[in-house]
Amino acid sequence: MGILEVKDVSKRFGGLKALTDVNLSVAENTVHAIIGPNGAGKSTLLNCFVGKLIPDTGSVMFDGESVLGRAPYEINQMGISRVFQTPEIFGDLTVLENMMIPCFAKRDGSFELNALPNMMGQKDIVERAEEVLEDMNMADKRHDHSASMSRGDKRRLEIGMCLSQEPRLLLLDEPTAGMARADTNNTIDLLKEIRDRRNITIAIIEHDMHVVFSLAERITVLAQGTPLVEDTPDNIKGHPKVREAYLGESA
Amino acid sequence: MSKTDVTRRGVIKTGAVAGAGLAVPTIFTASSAAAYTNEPTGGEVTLGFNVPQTGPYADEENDELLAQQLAVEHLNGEGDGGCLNTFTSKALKGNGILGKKVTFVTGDTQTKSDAARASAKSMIEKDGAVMINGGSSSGVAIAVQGLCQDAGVIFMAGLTHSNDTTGKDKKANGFRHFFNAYMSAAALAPILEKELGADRRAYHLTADYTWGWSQQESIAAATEAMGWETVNNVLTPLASTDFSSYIAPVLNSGADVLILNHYGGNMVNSLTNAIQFGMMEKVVNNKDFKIVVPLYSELMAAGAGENIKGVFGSMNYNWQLDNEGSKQFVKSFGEKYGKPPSNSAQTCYAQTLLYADACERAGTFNPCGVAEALEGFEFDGLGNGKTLYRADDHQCFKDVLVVKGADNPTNAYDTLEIVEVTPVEQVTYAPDHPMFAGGALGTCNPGA
Amino acid sequence: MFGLDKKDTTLLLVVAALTMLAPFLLNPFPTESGMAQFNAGYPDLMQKFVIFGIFAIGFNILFGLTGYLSFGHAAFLGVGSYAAVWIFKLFTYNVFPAILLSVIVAALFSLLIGFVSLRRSGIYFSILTLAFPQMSFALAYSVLSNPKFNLTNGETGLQVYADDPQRFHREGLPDLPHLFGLSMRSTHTMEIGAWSFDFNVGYYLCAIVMLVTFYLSVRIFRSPFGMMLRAVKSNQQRMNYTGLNTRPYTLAAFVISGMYAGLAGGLLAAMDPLAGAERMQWTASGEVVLMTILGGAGTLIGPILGAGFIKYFENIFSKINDNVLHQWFSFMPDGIEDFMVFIVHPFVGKGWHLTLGILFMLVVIFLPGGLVDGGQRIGRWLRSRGQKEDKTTGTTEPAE
Amino acid sequence: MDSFLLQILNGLDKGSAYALIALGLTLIFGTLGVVNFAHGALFMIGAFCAVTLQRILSLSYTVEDPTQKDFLGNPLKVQTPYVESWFGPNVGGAIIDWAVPLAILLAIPVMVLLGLAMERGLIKHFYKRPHADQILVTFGLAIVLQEIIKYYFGANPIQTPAPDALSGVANLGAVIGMDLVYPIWRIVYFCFAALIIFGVFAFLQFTTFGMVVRAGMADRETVGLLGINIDRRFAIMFGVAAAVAGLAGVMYGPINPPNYHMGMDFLVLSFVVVVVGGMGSLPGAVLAGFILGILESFASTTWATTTIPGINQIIIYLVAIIVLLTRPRGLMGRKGVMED
Repeated sequence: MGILEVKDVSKRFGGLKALTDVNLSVAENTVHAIIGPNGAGKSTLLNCFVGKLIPDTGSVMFDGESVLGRAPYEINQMGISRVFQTPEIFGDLTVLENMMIPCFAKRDGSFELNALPNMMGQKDIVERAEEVLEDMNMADKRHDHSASMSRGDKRRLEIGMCLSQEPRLLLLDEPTAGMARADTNNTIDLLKEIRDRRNITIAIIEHDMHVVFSLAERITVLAQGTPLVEDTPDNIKGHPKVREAYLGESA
Repeated sequence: MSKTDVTRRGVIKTGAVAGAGLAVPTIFTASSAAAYTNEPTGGEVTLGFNVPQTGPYADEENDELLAQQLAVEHLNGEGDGGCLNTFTSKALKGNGILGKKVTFVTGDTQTKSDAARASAKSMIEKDGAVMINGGSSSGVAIAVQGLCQDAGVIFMAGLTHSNDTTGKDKKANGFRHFFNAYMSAAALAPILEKELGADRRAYHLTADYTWGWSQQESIAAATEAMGWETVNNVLTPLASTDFSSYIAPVLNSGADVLILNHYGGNMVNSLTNAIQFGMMEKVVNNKDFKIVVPLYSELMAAGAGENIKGVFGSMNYNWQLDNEGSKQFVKSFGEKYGKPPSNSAQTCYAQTLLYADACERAGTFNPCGVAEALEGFEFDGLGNGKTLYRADDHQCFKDVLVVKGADNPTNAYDTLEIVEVTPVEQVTYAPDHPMFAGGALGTCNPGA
Repeated sequence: MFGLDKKDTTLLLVVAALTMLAPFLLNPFPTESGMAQFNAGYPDLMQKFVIFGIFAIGFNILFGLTGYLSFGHAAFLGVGSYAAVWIFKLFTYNVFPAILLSVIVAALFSLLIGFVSLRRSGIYFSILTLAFPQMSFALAYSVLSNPKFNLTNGETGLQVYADDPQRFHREGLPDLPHLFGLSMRSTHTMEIGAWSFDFNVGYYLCAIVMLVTFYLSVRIFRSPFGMMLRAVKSNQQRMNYTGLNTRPYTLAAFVISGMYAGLAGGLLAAMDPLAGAERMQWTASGEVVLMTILGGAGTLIGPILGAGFIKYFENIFSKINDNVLHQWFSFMPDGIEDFMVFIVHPFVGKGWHLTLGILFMLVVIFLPGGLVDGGQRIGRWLRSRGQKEDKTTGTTEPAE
Repeated sequence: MDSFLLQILNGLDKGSAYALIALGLTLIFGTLGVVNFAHGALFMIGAFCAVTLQRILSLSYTVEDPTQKDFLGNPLKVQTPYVESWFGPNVGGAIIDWAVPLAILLAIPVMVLLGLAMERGLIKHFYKRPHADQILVTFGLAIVLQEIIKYYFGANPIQTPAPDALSGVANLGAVIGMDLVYPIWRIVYFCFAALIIFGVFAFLQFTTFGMVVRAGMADRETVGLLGINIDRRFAIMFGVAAAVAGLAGVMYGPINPPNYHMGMDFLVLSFVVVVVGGMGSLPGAVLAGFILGILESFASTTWATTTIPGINQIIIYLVAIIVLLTRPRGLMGRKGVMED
């Protein structure tokens, strides 16, 4: 029994079948990659996990509880954090403030009218945020304006924000898309470190095979809305069906 | 560009010398040396002219302000003296009021109760005005009248036609020279009977706010009393611009008279729309279809243009009125500004003179003295003919004009012609008339 | 001090000093001088400054922090005023219960409108909030003032009549709004030489209320809640995926700012017991938007400056008529005097709207951060000039 | 039945004005992404183009006629328009009579130039600024434009009558054997509006210029990448939108005499129309304009106002609220437009 269980999920957009009978199980404390050519339905599937989309049929269970019909913030409170393709951070806020917000969400839940205490007086939150920044090697940037950072730093901050919530499942949506090589390698190193040091399950959607094979412990290949195969990276590398799905398309 | 020399720098300097070291305005104060609010202590007395400088009635303001400036000139003995020559009370000498030179300040009502009170307050609190004159809607007049009562200054109401101003909202410190909705109806009814017959079916379109209701109630009562039938009364929102959806149902209603209880822009548009729908050419119940606009003003007539031909209405004053005071006023105003005065201009002019005269006769600016001098005061020579300021409700009683859009106007100023001057007896009512009931005058408040 | 850091405490103390000394600061010119035209230190205008300051401070909590542009706040000001006048009519002229009720009523009303409007964001939210004051105004002006059920007294505005019940009104209490017997209108006038200064009870009540609300707004700005609101403005998506429900945050901000508006409405009625329907028109909402932006949205002090600026314009510039102009330019030869009057005439008196429109455009175009932004730029410019001079004299200070 | 049809006609007529203004607003919004609060002012200036032309055509020389007296007893100054003395009273009179339709010729260049000037001089600098800033600066501009007009023309409405041949009423029902009289000019206005709406749609649909603009509305970046100077085209579209609003104003004069604040009266309504139609959707704007016009007409009937007092004052806003809550993007809005 995996921490994330996807059963018979289908989703249509008008006449377009985006997902057909997807079954997937993500085991706890593994890195599970979902790969596939463009239009295979990777992002649609991910959106079904976080409450942005509701599948037409099937079920998505997280740790034995259904996530369907819940709002994104509720699903996050259940323990799923998401990293976006383009880093989504609070651009108007400083790095430290960015980091404090998930800490508040972790401590106070989805809403708390904390209108009178001074923010800097929230010692536990500040400490926690500083600690994560330290962990992310961003402590020296804590008072920077987050919108003016490099893309790699934004990504690092976003991942840090997700980790500060100590999620049980971290979803990554093409975390290195549009990044320079150096930034990509940094990010891979960061994710490896996370994988090795924490008790966390990671599900990753990725295009870049270099990233996938450096990180993943299991890989699901998705094509035309259906899982093609699921196996270890080594087995996937030489799998004929995968070659067909990728090469057949590009050829 | 007209200018009066009243407040040129030289004058201000002497005023400053005279006023230095003496008490300055203290308003709403419990412990003050002054006997009443804004007691003038220097060589000048300040009047406050509160008029809508912005908003849809801004042009009305222009005339009111010109008239008030003219009145100040005449009071200070400048110009040709205007109606000081014809006024039956001879207390005014052309040397200001009680020997003090008259100056004035202006404020913008924006035709909003709040803004009007704010500008009146600023004139009372900051500029030391002893009297507030002017305004162009009943809502504003009632709001400012209440303020002046509390503050302890005299209020002369300007253009306000609602019964409430001297009805349920009457105040001891407030006076109204303008006529009201009841008087319009009482003056119009006999003429309508004579011109249109006693067997008519009337359809009312009424502006959906206090004045509109009061106007409609008055005219419906008066016309029903002479045998007309009221087919329908439809309330139209103040903010309406296109009245087509209110006009169209009139066509099939079987009515043969349309009464537009509208004022200002509302009236201009509703009348224009009614003419568009060919109302004036219609024959219903074998009678020519007619339109009545109970309250006319020159500006509304100008705005409605050709459309007012043959449309009946009533007015407080018209420059074509043939009496000594009127002729004198038209001459003074016309020579100075190159156009005949409007009826709101005459109202504000007359009110300024009346206030000044009452101060002279009372020998004080104290509002209680002034009010006493105005109460029950009868006079002539300001343009309206013989006029009485009734003590019971501070409403003024005088002849009311019934007018009609002229068929062949020769110039921009005679688009309205006087059909009848309804004598004051016909428009007089008892102070406790049901339409004016409720509310009390209270006692005069000198402030301080 | 007061749970604020040093900078904020200084700001609070400066604002407190300014409001307490306002009667002096706003009347800098001798009463009889030609410049007295520009004096603003009379009770009514001083009261308006701080009351609209409160309104704008509250609006800023919503607009400045969350970026939600509401055109509906005039409605809350309006219901606040109506609620207060109804207390005057039915129970007592004491302003305390009146103001309390106006805040409560505004809170309920804003909860309702906020609950509906906040289901949308962006311009859709703006248009939804635009719809409510327009409906409120239309109904208050006409339908709700019909003789059978006169809730608003329409065109004239709701006011207190002699035959109203006023159940708790006793002999010896002022016949005007008062605070436990202290009349809002009593004014002490102090004369020093040619100057005269008015100290008005109502003004000081409003000023103290404003200081309290300003203090609260500083606390809110610096609180976790304030940071959440800024986060809403910055990135709602990230909020949602961080486990935070944005709607209660925005709704709370909406209701808080609605309560500020209701408080301002209640104070307006307490200073002058009349509530007009025009207070609810969308243009009245537009006015508070102008105030906030003009002063600097999202800054602490900006809205107060903006409110003062616009009210000063409305009350002082509109009173400059041709006579006053002639007086100003009377030292010039006649021809030039007339010419100057001719030039200035369209912009003052009845033309004050024109000047306001032009100034407003200039601020939005050149000072997106409002007057506060302008002040900061001048400050920076002065500092950088200072630094340049330092450099030329050879001192080596580390640049920032 | 007659009154039902009459209210439909009234609704279509009101809707024509709403639709034209909303169409222009949507053109500006869809192409430039700018929320233009000065659009009502453009409508108003259009109407004053007609007033101006009427004034120009009526320019007169003055002769003192000693046989007649003015109100002060001085000889009456008789004014004769130059056009009448040049072309004779008949032709000259006809020219003045047709001032409003002729004003279209004046309004098109004036409005296009004004629109271009606005876009190049002001709006251009606001593309990257938040919507709130755009709303505010155009609102300021609206106040300035309206105050300028007030300064020159006064606050009182000014009659701009329709030509004699087009005033009066026509019996529309004659064909179907009913009595259905309706003002000719209002029919003209409706047809005129329909013509302009079709013109704008045809222009966008069938010209290359229009196709590029439509592509740009859908995806500005891609079209920009194709090396097409989309900015200049969009600027021209601003001129077109201004002209549409202006023409709506010119022809509106005979229905209701123009005054300086008529733009503000329409502004809020037209925004409601745009939002109900769906931000950025041209057909949506037109559809919503007509629907709201008709609803407003029916809400004004005695039947409606006695059932729900005051419904005529709030119907538009009520509809807007209901539509926005049930169809978040308006009747025909696209996803992702103006949602943040």
